[in-house]
Amino acid sequence: MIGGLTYFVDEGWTSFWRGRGASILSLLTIAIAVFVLGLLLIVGGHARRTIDQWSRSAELSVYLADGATPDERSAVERALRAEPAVIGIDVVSKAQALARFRRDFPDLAPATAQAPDNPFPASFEVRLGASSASGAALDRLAARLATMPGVADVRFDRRWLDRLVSLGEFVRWVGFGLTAILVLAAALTVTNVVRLSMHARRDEIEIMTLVGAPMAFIRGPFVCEGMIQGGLGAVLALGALYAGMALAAPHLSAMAAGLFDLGAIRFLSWTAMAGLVAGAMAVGCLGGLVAAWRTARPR
Amino acid sequence: MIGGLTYFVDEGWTSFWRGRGASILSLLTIAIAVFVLGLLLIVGGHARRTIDQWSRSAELSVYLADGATPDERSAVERALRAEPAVIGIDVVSKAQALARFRRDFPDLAPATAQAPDNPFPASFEVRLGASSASGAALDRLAARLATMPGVADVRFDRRWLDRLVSLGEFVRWVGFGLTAILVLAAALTVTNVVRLSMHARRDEIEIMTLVGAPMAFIRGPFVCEGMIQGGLGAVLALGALYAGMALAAPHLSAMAAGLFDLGAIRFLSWTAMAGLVAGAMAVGCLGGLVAAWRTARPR
Amino acid sequence: MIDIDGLSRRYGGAISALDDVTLHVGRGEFVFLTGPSGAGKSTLLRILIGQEVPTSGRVVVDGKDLSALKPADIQRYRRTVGFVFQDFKLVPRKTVFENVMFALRILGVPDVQQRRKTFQVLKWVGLQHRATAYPIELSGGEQQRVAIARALVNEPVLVLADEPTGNLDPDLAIEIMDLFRDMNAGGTTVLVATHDRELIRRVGRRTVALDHGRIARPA
Amino acid sequence: MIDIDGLSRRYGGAISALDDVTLHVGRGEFVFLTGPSGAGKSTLLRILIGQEVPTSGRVVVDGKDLSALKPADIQRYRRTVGFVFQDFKLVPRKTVFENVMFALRILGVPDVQQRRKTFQVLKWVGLQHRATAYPIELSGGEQQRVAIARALVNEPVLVLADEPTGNLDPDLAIEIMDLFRDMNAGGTTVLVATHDRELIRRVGRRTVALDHGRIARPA
Ligand SMILES: Nc1ncnc2c1ncn2[C@@H]1O[C@H](COP(=O)(O)OP(=O)(O)OP(=O)(O)O)[C@@H](O)[C@H]1O
Ligand SMILES: Nc1ncnc2c1ncn2[C@@H]1O[C@H](COP(=O)(O)OP(=O)(O)OP(=O)(O)O)[C@@H](O)[C@H]1O
Ligand SMILES: [Mg+2]
Ligand SMILES: [Mg+2]
Repeated sequence: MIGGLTYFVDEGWTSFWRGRGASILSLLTIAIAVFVLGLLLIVGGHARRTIDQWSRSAELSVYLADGATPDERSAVERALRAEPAVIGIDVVSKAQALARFRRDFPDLAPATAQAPDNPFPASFEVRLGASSASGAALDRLAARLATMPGVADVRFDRRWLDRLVSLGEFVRWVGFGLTAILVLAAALTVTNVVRLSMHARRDEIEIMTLVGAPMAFIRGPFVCEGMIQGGLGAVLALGALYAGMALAAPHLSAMAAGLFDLGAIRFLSWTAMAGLVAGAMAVGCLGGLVAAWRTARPR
Repeated sequence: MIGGLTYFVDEGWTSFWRGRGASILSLLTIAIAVFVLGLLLIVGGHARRTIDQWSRSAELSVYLADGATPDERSAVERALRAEPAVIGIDVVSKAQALARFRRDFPDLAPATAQAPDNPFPASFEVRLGASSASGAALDRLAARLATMPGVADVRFDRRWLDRLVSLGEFVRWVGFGLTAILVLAAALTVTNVVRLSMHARRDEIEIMTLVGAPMAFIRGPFVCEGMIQGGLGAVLALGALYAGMALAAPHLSAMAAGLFDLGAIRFLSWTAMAGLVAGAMAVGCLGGLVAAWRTARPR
Repeated sequence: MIDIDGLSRRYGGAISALDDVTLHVGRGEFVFLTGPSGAGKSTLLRILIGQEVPTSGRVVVDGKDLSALKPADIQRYRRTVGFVFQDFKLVPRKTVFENVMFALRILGVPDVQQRRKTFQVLKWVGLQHRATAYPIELSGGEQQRVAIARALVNEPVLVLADEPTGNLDPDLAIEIMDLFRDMNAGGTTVLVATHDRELIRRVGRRTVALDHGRIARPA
Repeated sequence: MIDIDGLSRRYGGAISALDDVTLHVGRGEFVFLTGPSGAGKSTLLRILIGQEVPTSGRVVVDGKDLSALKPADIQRYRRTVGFVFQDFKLVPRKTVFENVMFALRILGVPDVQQRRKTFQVLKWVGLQHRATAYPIELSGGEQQRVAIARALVNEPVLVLADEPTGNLDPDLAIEIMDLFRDMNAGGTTVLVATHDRELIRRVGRRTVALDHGRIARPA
């Protein structure tokens, strides 16, 4: 078995190397698929992170009744902290709210001074992180908060939040769809390329068959060749992607400066890279298998 | 020449048809490239339109001084209408502003009644459409408006607007980049596939060369075959894309319901489709040319 | 060794390459198969290694009914037969040495023996100096000799040769026939299809003539 | 017609397929080229259609110095030569009829004449009934005859045939030689590489023998 494996790898490599010209082409085709896939993963990752960041600035305000007791206040605060979508809470007292109003509407400041009481309620200003469930969950949270003792009113800017959440969802779906299509495309392309290269070598396969070589002897090297092409193609693509990103990064950063707050542009994680290489090899292997099974038959 | 063309098309088609098995594979590869490209175009178009729509709800407010004359008011209005980014203007009188405040802050209503004058300014509320230039242009507009006689204050929500503009820009760039890479990928793939299929038939090419066929006679049919593959592949891809969209549309609409306001999901325009088919044929033709030139040499 | 009974092979409906052929070749025999171009010689040999299936009739080789063999068994059977193809069928991406050695490799012969034996057989056919060449770099006659070397290298129990001297000069043809005779003397059954009357005359063995798919001169 | 002067062809450095060959073939001559396997016959013929270039020496055919021809001129020159390849070189994806007609098509002969002439030549070689078959469906000898038909169909001024009867039975070989002789009688220069001493003896024309790339018996 070990001898057989060595034979397959040996023959696969020799065949790859002797047919360099055509092999490089198949390799390039796989590389392109992996490149596009990798790019998509990177862009998708950044897009999701950006949207998360933006939606983190979405706010929910809980206005407290003037007569709210400290117990009621802390019950509300506890309810807020229990909600996973809540990522930050600012406490605004009645005095702070008044000061803010005076700052925002200086013309009205005299009017508020005349008012018998401070008419502005104290509030919790809550920063929310987006998650796919948060739309409905927040609706529930808001409804629950509104009925809690000591709470005068609950407001939050659903409009932007919903948009961001749905944008995030949309990006995820589109990304998922595109990725699925690309993986399919890559698999089909590799199969096609391997089949074409087997087609180009069907004489060789026919000859080996007629001489009595066991089917595994004929197919094994082709499968190995597919894996070699897939693996090398993926490595090539990742290298090109890395180089391309390194070149494009300053430009992109300048474009996004201040707006996106992406931090450094991140390359694929090691696991993602390993996954892509392994996937490409698997696809190459599959291509080789399919091709070998369809082309190499005893009769 | 006409005879030559007929010969090329005839031979190209015959060769395509006799080699159906392998041809279908190349065709599929091209189809995949066109499919992904078309999908990207559709998604990109919708994304841009959505972002445009969202940013249409961005607002700029111009507060007027209480002593502003009708001439000053209309000067401001003219300045606003001259700005291409402005897509709608609502005029809010002092009385309307007061009524709105009373509605929003019922607790404060008595206080405003006590105030000697209506403290709220009249204003123009301006709806803005996003365009790549609008960020800087709007800054300039705001500055200019602020110095105009009769204007008390200018405010606009730069934060969201900027984000949307830059998001739009980003989507455009990423789309552009992905499209460029995909076109390159498609061209390379087609070239590879055509070269592989020529490689598979290098004997045939060698024989025709040795029998003394003019180079054009040998290369022409391959170029035609490439064009046929490209054209059929593109048509197939568009068909699949259309079918896929028709199937996915209800699902997508449900997902986006109310949020995106996409209207009906739109397929590619006829010009875009024609462009894709023509492009695929051009790529196929190019692939055939490159392949033919590199494989078919007199010696 | 070979029992052919009522064998017919039709292509489409019109073309009848073999028509009710009955032939017996005993173990250790040396038989020439002759006949004009298109008589069905190659078709008969192709059927004998399972490359083609009969339209009707029975073919038993070495006790095995070929039409009853499963794919893996056919491959195993082919490894016991040495076949010289009319169009050589050398693997273009393997060197001369690799082309010949391949026949030993698939038998699982130890590596060192593979090399020794391959080199020896290449010497028999006078091609040891071209071992590292690719088939395309060989003359027609040299390619033919590689094909012969590959057929003989694994010391098969049955050698089937289709026009093995068509590209060889008469002297070389006799030398190659001597090789076949040596193999035959060692117990190998040999069946050679050829046009070369001179060669048949000089080797002087049993001859079976085909014509239009029928046995013309049974022996 | 053919003037070869001091022609050498080396492969790598070690292998010398042709070594200082000087040969003159007059217009309308019929010459046999013979010699053992690997003597350089095919190499010489390949050089004569520009498939290979000499390492040194001069080759002039019909007044044209082959090494001075531009690619398009080589193609034009090849159209005036009929070549029978030792390995046939038929286009596998064209039928027998298309393979032969192709040689007329590239000359720009009107369509009707292409068909008439193709059919006629297929009849000469006895293959009119196989016109719609693909090369793979033919026997070795049939393929060889298609190759011969393609070489003769455009009535070339020069016919070069590399072992054109290696897969034919003696009777058919003589018939094919008669075709070549008829062409020759019409003014075509013919150069045939062959091992078949019997054939040479029966046709009885000038014979040039090569051995190890050198002319062994100049004539
Ligand atoms: N795949 C096929 N399809 C149709 N006809 C075929 C096929 N293979 C062979 N034939 C026909 O069967 C007949 C016998 O062919 P075969 O190759 O056995 O002849 P042969 O005796 O070997 O001739 P040669 O001496 O020319 O090699 C021929 O007429 C040939 O055209
Ligand atoms: N491309 C090549 N590379 C290396 N050596 C070559 C090449 N082509 C031919 N040769 C060698 O040149 C010599 C002459 O070959 P050629 O084909 O001319 O012989 P030939 O006379 O036609 O023989 P045959 O009768 O066997 O066909 C042979 O030894 C061959 O191996
Ligand atoms: Mg035969
Ligand atoms: Mg030769």
